Amino acid sequence: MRTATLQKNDLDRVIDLLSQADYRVIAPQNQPRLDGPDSIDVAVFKEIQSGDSHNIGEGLSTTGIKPFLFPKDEPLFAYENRGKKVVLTEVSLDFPKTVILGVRPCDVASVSSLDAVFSDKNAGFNDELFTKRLEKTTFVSYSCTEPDVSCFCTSVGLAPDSDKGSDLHMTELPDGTLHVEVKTKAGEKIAAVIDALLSGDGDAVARQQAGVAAAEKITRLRDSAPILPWLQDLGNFGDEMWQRLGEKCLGCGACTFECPTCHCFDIVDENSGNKGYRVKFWDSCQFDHFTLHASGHNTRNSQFERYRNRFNCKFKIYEDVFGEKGCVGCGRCIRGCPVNLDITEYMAEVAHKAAIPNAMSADPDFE
Amino acid sequence: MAKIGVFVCQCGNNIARTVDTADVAKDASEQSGVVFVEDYKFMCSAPGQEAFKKAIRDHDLDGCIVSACSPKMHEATFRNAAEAAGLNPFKVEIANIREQCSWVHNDKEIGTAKSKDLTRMMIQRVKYNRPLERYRMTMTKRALILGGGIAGIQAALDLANAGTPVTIVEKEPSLGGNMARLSETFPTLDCSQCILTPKMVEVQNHPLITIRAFAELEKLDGYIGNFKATIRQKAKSVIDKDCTGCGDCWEKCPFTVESEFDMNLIKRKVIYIPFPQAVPTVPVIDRANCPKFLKDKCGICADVCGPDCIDFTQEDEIIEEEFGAVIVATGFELMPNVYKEYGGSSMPQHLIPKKMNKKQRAAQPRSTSGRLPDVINGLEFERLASASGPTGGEIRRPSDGKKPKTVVFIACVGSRDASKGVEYCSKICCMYTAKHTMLYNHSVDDGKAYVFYMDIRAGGKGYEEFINRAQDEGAEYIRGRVSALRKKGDKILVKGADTLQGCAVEIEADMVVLATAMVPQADAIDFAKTLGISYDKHGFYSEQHPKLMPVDSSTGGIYLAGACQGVKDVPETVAQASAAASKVMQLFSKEELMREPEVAIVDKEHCMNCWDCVTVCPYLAISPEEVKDRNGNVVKMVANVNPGLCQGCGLCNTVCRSKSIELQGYTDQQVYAQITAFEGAFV
Amino acid sequence: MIEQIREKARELLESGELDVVIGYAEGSDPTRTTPIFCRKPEDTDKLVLDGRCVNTLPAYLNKRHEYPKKGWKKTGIIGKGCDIRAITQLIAENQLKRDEVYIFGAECEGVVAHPEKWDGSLHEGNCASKCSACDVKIPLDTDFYPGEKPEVDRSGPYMVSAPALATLVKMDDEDRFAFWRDDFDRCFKCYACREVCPHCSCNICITDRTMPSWVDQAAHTKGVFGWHLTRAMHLVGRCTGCGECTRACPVNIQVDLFNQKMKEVIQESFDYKSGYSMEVKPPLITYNTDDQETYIR
Amino acid sequence: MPNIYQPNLMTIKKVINETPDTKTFHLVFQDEELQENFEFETGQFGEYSCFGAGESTFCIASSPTRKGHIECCFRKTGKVTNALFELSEGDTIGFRGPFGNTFPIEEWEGKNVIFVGGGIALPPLRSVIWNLLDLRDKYKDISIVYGARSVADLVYKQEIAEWEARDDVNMVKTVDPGGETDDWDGYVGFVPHILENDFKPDPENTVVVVCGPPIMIKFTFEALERLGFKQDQLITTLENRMKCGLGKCGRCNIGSTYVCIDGPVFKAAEIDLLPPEY
Repeated sequence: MRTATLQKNDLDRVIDLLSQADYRVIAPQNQPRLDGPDSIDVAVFKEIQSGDSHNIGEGLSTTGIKPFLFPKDEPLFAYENRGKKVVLTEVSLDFPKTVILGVRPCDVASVSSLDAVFSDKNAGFNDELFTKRLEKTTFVSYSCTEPDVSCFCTSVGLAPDSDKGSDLHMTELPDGTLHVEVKTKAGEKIAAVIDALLSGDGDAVARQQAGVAAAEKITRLRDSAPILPWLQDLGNFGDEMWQRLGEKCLGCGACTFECPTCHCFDIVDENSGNKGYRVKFWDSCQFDHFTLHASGHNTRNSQFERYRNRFNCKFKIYEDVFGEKGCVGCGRCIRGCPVNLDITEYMAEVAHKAAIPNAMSADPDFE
Repeated sequence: MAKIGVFVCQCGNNIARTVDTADVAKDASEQSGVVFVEDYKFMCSAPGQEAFKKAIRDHDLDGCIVSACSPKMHEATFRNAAEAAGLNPFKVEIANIREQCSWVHNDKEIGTAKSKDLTRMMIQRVKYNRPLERYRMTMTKRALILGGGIAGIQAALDLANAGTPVTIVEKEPSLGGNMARLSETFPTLDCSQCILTPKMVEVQNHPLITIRAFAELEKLDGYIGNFKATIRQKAKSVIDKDCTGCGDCWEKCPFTVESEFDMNLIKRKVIYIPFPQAVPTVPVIDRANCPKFLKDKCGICADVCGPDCIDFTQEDEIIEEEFGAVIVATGFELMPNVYKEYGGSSMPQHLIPKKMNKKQRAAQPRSTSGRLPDVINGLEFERLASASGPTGGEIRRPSDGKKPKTVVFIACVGSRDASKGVEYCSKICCMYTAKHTMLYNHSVDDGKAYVFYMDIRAGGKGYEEFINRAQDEGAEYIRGRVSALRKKGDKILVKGADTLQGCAVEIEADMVVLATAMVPQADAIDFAKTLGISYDKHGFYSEQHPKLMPVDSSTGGIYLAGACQGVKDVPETVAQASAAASKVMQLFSKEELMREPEVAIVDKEHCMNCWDCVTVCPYLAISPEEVKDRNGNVVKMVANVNPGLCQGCGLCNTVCRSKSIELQGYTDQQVYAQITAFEGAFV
Repeated sequence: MIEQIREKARELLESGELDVVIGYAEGSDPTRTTPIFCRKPEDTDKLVLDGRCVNTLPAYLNKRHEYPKKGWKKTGIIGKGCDIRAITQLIAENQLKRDEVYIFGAECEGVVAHPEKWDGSLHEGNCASKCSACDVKIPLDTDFYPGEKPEVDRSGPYMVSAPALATLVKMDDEDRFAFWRDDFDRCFKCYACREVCPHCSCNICITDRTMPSWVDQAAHTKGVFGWHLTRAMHLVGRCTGCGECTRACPVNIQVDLFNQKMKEVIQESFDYKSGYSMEVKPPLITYNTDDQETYIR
Repeated sequence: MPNIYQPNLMTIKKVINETPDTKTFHLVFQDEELQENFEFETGQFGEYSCFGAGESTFCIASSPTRKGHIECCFRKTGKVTNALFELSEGDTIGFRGPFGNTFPIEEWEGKNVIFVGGGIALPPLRSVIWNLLDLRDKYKDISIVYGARSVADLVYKQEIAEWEARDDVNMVKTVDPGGETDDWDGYVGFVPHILENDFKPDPENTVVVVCGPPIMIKFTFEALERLGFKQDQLITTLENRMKCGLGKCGRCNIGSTYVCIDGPVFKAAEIDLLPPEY
């Protein structure tokens, strides 16, 4: 498909054109914050209007794009109790036509993982709240050129310039221009809207080199190949490392809520008088009550068991059940963990246990 | 599934005027769980109650809402009716659509909508009402009376005459209190001691009354029906049971100090009874002033004592006794003269408003003595006028014993003036000042009495007539305030204003009598804490309800009598004492004590033993409890509520972060259901 | 300093007096340290102590976490001054006994506000605001202190507040509400603020209780405000100001500003500061008939 | 396809109080067409909702051979079950399902079948028991071993009496020591103990279906294995916490096995291949 060149300072024009073409445009933006030594920069994906400043291409956003496909809370339907009768009202599935700009390769790769869970590929049950949103959403991804210390996409089969799941992929070249690759039909539509800003065929060689250069900056390099077979050996489920590495885990859900592929949710009724909504909202396998039976029995009773489940989910369950990657290597769980529980340390340990000696090279202290 | 009945009351037109009750009933009938509704003119009438009972029986209702007036009015009515019909009374709730709705709205549409909401909320709430049982507990049918003044004496006699054993604890060596100090009483001018001492003798001789004079309550544990009092019997240095009260000891005692009973106007012996008619007639040694104790000299009293009952080695005795009820009758004191313009000194420690910080409080001088000796207060005047007083009833001024020819009486000293004293009216001063002028005029034929007053408040039977009589007998009433008292030779120059005449007034008086404010005892607040009862900002003890429960304290089983609760004259004090006694009799008339079940309960599973509830409980009703496993090992500690002590105030509920303690009848589930049933709750 | 602590910790682990020593070790990045549980004497070699040691380790002593269940009779813990205040507060609240812990304390220079800001040293630009006027840099209650512990006057109020609080207080109500509404929009209720807090000690948090659900579980505006305001109120008079809730927040909401504001209120109204005494109870749980508010009597 | 989270409405036709905290509902769909065409197989479960409280998971306790209504049986333990407990005849509840796999009753044809249940775990067995009894000729001996903590905790008391009365069912009932009443005519002892020491089934041509709390399943399997049963003769249902029933919400998994999709019926041999998280 088509490749082209776009000037980086034309990104504002891109936003204008897409808005004019009736797209809801989502882009990463810096959040206003209070001054002082305790606050740090925060960037999130938000709807953007013409003229708003964005920070496309400036590091990985604090949170990903998951909320635009799988919101942190959403009503499933409304109910009203009328005496002995109940009236249900369906929610609208008419979602706005959306384009998400400046998505990092790891985030956009996570979409197919989520799709594997929520669409009818999973046991035939189609969660239309997800799939109808996905149908209406176009992803314009943006290669990483400056991966940070927590990034490890290269360990999970991705790269700073991956275009997996993308509709239109951009790569910033050293000369400051953007290399644009149209990947899908939806991407073509975007390209058509911004056609006036595109020129030439793009510099494929420079784009390739930019990707390689970025990948070289990733220091957390783990070989994830031995992980799946090791996890599949049921004997390793009781391995001592789970408890040893996991005991400092405090059981918050920061890693799961920041994770682009974590999909667990809970359902509750939120009531006001006789009316209310049944609401689906993010839940976390790290919470102690997540698997607590009404009887008081808890299938994952200790915190290390919950983290073991998370690790298994990322590297085994996702592949076994949904046939997709469970981890895209964005590193948010590492950045966000209050106690520096590092998933790549688990990966290294597993690789070590699976007797792949060179897996340890990135972490010489861990003997 | 709930089978709920909803009964909407029109309250004649009281509710129906602004609420479409039929519409409220219809709306209720459409709610899940409601199987019966009724819209009726007067639910509380006998036919209304019958219909209520019939509906419960006919429809086997398991919850009822009466949408009517405030639960304060008829909750008990309908709960009793439900009980009679076989439904647990705590499954009945009142939705207040009168005081909180029809009476405060004019618009019928709004009133009706709000009534529907209130009723719906109660319907949801009652689904979570659990049947509750009242607690039954045994009780000790003995009463403890704190204070042996006229209030304590009256309450003790009433109770003992009704067959209840009583113990009176009096901190002074004798019963009598302030009333024993008075000369005559208004408005009849009968001799105070003449009417008081027969009652004291009756107390002394009553087989059911135990007098603990020269004793103080140290601690009160327990709860209504089951109090445990720790009483300190101060060492009298005299063996009670052997003493005959012959008087040899105090007659022979060579040492004297100022007599507190006589307002320091005269001296008493160091071994003494406060006044001749004292009950008990057992003297005590004032150890702080006795040379035997100070430097081991003297000991004459022991030498002269016939029954050999002086015991210098006697020690304070701690007595623990159980009681079912307590009557607090600790009385009052007069505010000392703290006004420089009246020749007094600065404010004494305990009267300084609590708003002052520690530093400010510490800076206040402690002395209460005045600079002008012939400026005295009302009680001092009473002693001067009393036949048993220091002057044998002749009015002589303290400085030189002369009969004062001109006496100025000043009313409202410290009262009715929040900026300088207390904001309340001390109520008795108008009357006793009038009495004083009469006593003075009777004693000093050519004497002239002036009264400076703000208003005359004489709202009692025969009171106004009494004031008129005082004026007829020669007292000159000047409406106005006194601005200063100055020493002028051996006289006191009184500078004031006559606001009726609109002129300044100066009177050269021989003596000035100040009607200083009536205030609680100096240690009233500390004592309230010992008892665990509440008090107002002045230190007067608070009644449970100012109109409907005027003798109940805030704590169950503790009742109030006399001036400790607020300013009172003798007849009011006696009436309240009898009322308190009858409350105790009412309590003791039952076989067992019934406690309402609306007390806190602990969720032992979730309690995390932080003891915040223990710390916050004003009634000391919560204590740590051990939870043991099958083998008797303590596995954890949890909070435990003593239902006898718990008053259901709910403070523990608010401090419990883990939501492990809640009030029966007001559980989180009930309250939450009620709130969420309000459609506007989360808009 | 850390050498002396290592040595003492090793000695106490060797002698069996301590079952474990909780401290800090190098983290997975050069900018971070991570909590470590030293069980074997040689583990103590890994201990570090510098401006990167942000975690409030007493969170691990909270009964709510599983650690006390492990059967440790006596736990050694390395504490900064503010951490030791947290321990004191835990003891005051009966969540820990003094003889169950052995406190290693050392003079604290302050810590970095956020690991992201660590550039090899601690300086004005990256030091947490809580450290600016800290009066427990020489810690209060320690069992082991390297060298002689100097006396410090701590009679004054503890009025360290983030500059951000002043900005916030100056806003009018509407702007302030809007600020929080927008900031809370990021909150997804991961409860990191709760889990890192040494004082969130309920075994089942009010937000996890369902009968009834006082706080909506979903992370919409109502549920998020419900949680943060409840949390703030539950910490009134108890928060020892370690600021971990803000530091731990993965979406960088400064939730400790609520606690700081409450701390100021409590100090002004009741002259109370938490974590300085095991005996003095926080004012909001104390029934006091001397209360200046007459309605309570 | 309708919203997968939106339940169908059902009317409670009948409420049976089983124990002080356990109830059975008879339910029919309010949509007549759905009521007509609704199909399920024994062993499957549903998500039952009380609107305003939420959804809870229990099995369909009636047999697919008995049309007209479906039944559920639940004990009040949490928010939803407490709310459901307050409902009465004529009220509306929500139902999503059927979900999950089924008991392989065709495999059992010509065999002896033993049902072992504890406490509130009888409802899933009761579905398959009636299913088999309605196809009685296809099976050899049918035995039911049922125990509860106390006599008061036994559910389906009437049906237990019915099964006892039948001569083609071998009914064994027991209560835990201390839970018996004066007129109790069953055994006193824990289910695995009674099974191993009193009932002593012959493994030959027999399958055993065990339902109960995890600890009971564990001990019962051990007891049966001591009696000579092989793992593929032993069947149970697992009841992990669920929310969606659709394999999406992520809480019922045991390793890579989702109980809501791959279960709830498992053979002992299958369970053996799962990590010990149930």
